Amino acid sequence: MATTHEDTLTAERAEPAFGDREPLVQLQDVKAHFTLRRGIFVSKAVVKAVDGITLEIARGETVALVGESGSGKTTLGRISLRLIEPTEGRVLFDGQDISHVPEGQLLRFRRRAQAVFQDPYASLNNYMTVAQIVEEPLVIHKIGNREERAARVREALDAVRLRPPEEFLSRFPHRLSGGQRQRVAIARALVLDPEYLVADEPVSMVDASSRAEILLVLKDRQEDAGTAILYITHDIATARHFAHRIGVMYLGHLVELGPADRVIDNPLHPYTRLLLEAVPEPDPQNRLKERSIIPGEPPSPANTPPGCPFHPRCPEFMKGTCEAAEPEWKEIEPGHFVACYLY
Amino acid sequence: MAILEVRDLYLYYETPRGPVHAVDGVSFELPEGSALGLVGESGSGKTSLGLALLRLLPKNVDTYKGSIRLEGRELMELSDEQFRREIRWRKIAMAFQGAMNVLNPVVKVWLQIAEPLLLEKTPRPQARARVEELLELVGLSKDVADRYPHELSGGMKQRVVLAAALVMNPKVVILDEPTSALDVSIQAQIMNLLKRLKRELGLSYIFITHDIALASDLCDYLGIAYAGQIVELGTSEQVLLEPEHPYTQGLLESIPRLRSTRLPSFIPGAPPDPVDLPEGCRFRERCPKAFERCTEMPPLLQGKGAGHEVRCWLLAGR
Amino acid sequence: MESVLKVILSSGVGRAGLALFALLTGISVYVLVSYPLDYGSRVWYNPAVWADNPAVKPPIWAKPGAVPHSVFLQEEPTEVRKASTGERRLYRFEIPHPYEKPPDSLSLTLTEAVYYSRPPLLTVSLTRPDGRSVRLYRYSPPAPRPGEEAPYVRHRDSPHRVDLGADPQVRAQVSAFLRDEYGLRLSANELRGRLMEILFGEPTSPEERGGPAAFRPLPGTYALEVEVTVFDRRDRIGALQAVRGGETFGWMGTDSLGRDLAQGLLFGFPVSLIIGILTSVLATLLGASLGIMSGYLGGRVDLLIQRSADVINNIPGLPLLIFLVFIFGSNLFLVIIPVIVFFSWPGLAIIVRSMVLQLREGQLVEAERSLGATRWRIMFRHILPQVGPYLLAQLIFFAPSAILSEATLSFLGLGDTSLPTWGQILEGAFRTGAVYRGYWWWVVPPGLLIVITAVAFMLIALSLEPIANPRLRRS
Amino acid sequence: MAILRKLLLRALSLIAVVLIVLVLVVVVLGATGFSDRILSSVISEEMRAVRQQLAETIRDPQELERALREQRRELEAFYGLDKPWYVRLPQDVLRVLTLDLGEARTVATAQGSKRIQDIIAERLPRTALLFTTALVIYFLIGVWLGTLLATRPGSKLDRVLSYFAAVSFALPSWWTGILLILIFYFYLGGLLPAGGMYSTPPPEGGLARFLDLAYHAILPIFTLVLVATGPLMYVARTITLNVAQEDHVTFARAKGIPEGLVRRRHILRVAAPPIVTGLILGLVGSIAGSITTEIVFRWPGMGQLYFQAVSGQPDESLIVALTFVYTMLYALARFILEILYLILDPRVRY
Repeated sequence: MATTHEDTLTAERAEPAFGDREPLVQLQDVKAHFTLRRGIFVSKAVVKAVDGITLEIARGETVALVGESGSGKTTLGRISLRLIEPTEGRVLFDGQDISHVPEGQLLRFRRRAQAVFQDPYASLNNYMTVAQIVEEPLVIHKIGNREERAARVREALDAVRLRPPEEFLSRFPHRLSGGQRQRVAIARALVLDPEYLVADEPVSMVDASSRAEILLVLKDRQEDAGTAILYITHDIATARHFAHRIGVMYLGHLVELGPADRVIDNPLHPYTRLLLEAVPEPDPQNRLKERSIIPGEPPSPANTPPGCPFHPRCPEFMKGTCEAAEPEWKEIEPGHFVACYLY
Repeated sequence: MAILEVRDLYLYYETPRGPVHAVDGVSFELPEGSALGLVGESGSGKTSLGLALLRLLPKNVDTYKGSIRLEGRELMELSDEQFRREIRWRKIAMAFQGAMNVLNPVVKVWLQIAEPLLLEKTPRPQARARVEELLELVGLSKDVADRYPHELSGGMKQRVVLAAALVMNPKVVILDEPTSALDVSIQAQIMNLLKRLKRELGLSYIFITHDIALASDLCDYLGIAYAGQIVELGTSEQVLLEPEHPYTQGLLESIPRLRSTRLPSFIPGAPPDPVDLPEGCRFRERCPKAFERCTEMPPLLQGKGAGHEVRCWLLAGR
Repeated sequence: MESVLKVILSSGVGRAGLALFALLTGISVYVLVSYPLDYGSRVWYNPAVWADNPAVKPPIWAKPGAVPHSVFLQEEPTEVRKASTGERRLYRFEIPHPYEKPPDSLSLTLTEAVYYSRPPLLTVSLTRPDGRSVRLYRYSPPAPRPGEEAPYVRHRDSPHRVDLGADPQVRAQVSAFLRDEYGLRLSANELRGRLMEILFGEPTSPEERGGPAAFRPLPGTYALEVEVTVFDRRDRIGALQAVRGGETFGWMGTDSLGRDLAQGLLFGFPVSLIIGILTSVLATLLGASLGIMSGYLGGRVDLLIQRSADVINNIPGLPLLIFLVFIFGSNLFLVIIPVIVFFSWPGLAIIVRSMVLQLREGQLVEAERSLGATRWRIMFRHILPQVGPYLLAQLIFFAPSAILSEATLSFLGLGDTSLPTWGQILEGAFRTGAVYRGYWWWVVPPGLLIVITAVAFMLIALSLEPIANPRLRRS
Repeated sequence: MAILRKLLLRALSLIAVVLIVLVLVVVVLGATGFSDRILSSVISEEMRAVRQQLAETIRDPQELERALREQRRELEAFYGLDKPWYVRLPQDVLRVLTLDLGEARTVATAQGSKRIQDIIAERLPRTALLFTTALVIYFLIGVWLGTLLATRPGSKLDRVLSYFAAVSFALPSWWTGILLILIFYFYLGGLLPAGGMYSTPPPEGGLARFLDLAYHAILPIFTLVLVATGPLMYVARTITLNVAQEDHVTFARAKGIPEGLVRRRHILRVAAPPIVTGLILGLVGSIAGSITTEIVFRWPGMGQLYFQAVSGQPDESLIVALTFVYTMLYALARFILEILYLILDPRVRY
């Protein structure tokens, strides 16, 4: 499993500095199980959306979570924001356990951690102007007077490249394009100067030609203000360019975690490899060959297989091993972990 | 030999705010057995183009004109009834976008696939056998035939839609975003299937998508659509490797590459309001290379040689 | 809310509804300003007020050329003559009667007589166009009671009314008149029901005298004269009023009690609107707040609200409505409206809950939660505006149902009898068999007004369809 | 199996509703003292008869009074008036549930039976006749018109019928009935009868009798249809219009399916379940309409009986029994429609 192509830029960016830094967000063996009631006479089904994940995010670091629908990446992001209370495990923010604090006492945390969601058509209140939307966090946290808030709103809009801000202040969301809306949502999240930001599929509903603009806004922010970002995406290619580390999720489990370039260039888990293979790139040669694919469809999280969750679809399946018990979490190269019996 | 030839196709919708130029003078040729990708982002009119080819016009149509020739036969001269009887599904079929809502929720899968066959008085057992054959062809088990759509996953529904498109052995299949609601792993499965069908059945495809990378996975030719018009047309090699139109260039540069460390870039601004299009070139407001002429006159699609056509004033000088 | 108005105005249905609604509101405001609030008990249900009106007569516009209903009022005598003991005061009513038929009735009403020694004496006679004069009636107010002190006040609160077309005294006098003037011998009993025909006509021809008497109309100006003999100059007569009963009455006709239907119908406007608006506002408030609570708070609150809603939603409304109003009485504000509200909220609560459930899982709520917004802020600043237009559409949709429910109860005789409503007018019509006798003016207008009022709301509600049913917006 | 469980649950919840309504009615009657007042007036009435009877046999006035007091106590015990209403409640509810509905005081069947069961057995078919005939007619017309309109939204016919729908919704059935009587009975010289079920005397012979019944049923049924068609039509139109915009309809058209089949299989078939839901929601209105229509046309069914029980001399047993029967009827009708819904929509069968 030696890397084939090395690249100076890659080496520089893969500097394993983040493991040593002080973690801002610590997820410790968190689980989120939901009970699904199917009917009065039927037993309850347990959906294991997140099933024992440990992850740390340092200040100024971007961690990408990639995986397909049902992998639990969104749930994990929500747990880290305490929008969902974990069933088991702890969530530490700046050293403080926030996993079971009542909602009323979370206000200080809410000010320091923010989120951007997938659907810019659903996450903005259509009955408010852009100015009102971006100002709202300041109002909720009682920051500044009217003029100060207006100034900060203008600043935030400028930072997300809605320029000139004056042109956007009094518009309603329905008069904006998807990319512009999403930048309003980011401005709303950034106006509080958060230390931690969860960006949940922030570009999947935005036109391809505008995606990079949004991701660059986030990247600038992370570099300038040292914001820690959890970037949740199904698009592994963007993860490479905008994250320092990538975690690959499958059915509520973290199956691989490592520096972005290492995960892309030296994928360890069979799932990661197949996922990378499935990503199309604009190349006229593509049409001449077939892709290697992951057979079948992912099982429902209400019905996870025993052992390694990927074993029923895995081309490297080893009978008697993979389905027997969950594989251990191993560090294969510095900072690069995998849960697989191949190693 | 072009199986499908489209010349100056127009489709305008009437809206309270004014006409929408959804398809605005589109021309292309589709050689037999090949795949043409029509790539466009929101508001480019790519979905309307698919509907225009099958004459599935909404009630608020304002203008619908142009020429569509299938195997040399002018389709625009056919009456609605003739078009329905002879062309739809028999010659041109379409696998629709958003397989979630495309299937009738209260009719069993097999009947939805077999419907056009049964209309031609094919005996039921024979139609049933054909459905099972098609289901296997698209990689589904036979017992899917007796299920209702809500019992299937998204990927399975997309396969059913594909099987339905093939039931009458059409010459041309229009694929309208056939994978946009699916995960990449399922998307890869479907793309492989499409390639196989093309090879084995000699199908011709028009592949409508917003994802230029995905289009390259299947298409021999690519047309890039912007605001109702095709701005660049050529072979996949020409368009992907030597893009001439600034929009195509920008679009390609905005795709993040897995195997390269170059950061993707972006095209500033947003597509124009389809009711209120700018004068001159429709892309000029977002174009980094726009000059005076672009505001004055709309550029025409001009050949650059070897079938590569570009709608840009930059090329006029050469 | 601006956009809601825009939606209403964008369709013909909506504009028609809004125009109708404005008209109804205008009329209601006029009625509320110009009618006493206790109109129902003081006027509508007080038979004395309507005593002079003809019963079940169509409106004047329905029968052109018919004898109209005319009221002649005199408070001061036309002429005063001194007499040895007191005065003779003459009240003269000129009654133009150019019609080829007699009036329906003729009545005289004395309001308030005050005397100091002996009761005054009233003598009533009719002078006809042919110069003949008929003595009709004599009357003295009741004498002083033992121990009563002067001045003696009579008929202040209960006026003395005499129906000159039916009074036995008049019959006797007319019988004498026919004998003296025409030599016709008709007993007082034979004159029963024919007095108007005789007083306002003349016998057909001299040849027929002796045979069964027939009379032909005598058009011209009649004069009804009342001579009041007082025995003390201080004696006073409040007012004398003569009424010639017509074949038609007012703009909307009368009912079997002689009530002016125009008044009752007018009073029905504000009552209907108030019922419609009050009920729908209450039902919407209840349904919306329970729905939002149920959806957003979840848990036991949700279970309780949804179970109750389900039960009430599964009850056939009208039988229970009849039952409850029957048991608890028919007070409009204390029983009828609350009961209608009680049956109206569940549907809304169920729908609002499902909308809120969807919104609660939506990204806006999630975003607001992560910003630290309180539940209160999320429910009212972010969820309410999104269900707001739908609530407004429902609010308008509830109103016609409420109006119809109240009308139905009234029609079944369970209406609030302190306020006249259109339903109650119809109830009276149906109970007295007006339908089978073709009294259309009593039956058609109240129903039509109910329908028009309900339609005004319905049209507005229909025009709000794109809001209430967002899937239509795609077209 | 899943479908059976769903139906069972639905049935259980409807039974619960019937029970709750029954208890509610009995509680309201008891707690307001209504029940006691009615019972004591019943006893007083019976006591008058008893007094006359006893007066003939017992001569001694003191003896008579004692015997009367004794009788009264017995009667009070018999009717349960010696106990407070909430003690009687479970018994009352149970009695009604076992369909022992008691006796009516003022109403009787043609044969003279005063048992409420017999009375309802006599009246129910008459109500059912009106109600179901009207239901079938307005369902057919409403759905037909509504789906027809959905094919041409915005047309002149569509606009005219939108207004008709609004008016139809706003028409009280009783006033509509009155208008029809005015027109067809009064102005058209008795073209159609003003009320009742049969002419007096009713014609002999099965067919003549049936025709006479049909002749009398025309106006009430027409009334119910007129009032209910508009709203249903509008609901059907809206739903069909929504379905017609769905992607699967375009898909069907793309397949070259002729328009008629697209309409039947891909629009109407899909619109059918929600239209049934609309019908369920309209059921309450239909029941209300049938009550007032019976009153207006003096149709001797359940609605008129209910009106008699409430107005004039109130009859507690009759009120309780009829409320109970109406609730049951409604629950039953609703249940039947819900079965229909389940049959029509494969999505909820699981």
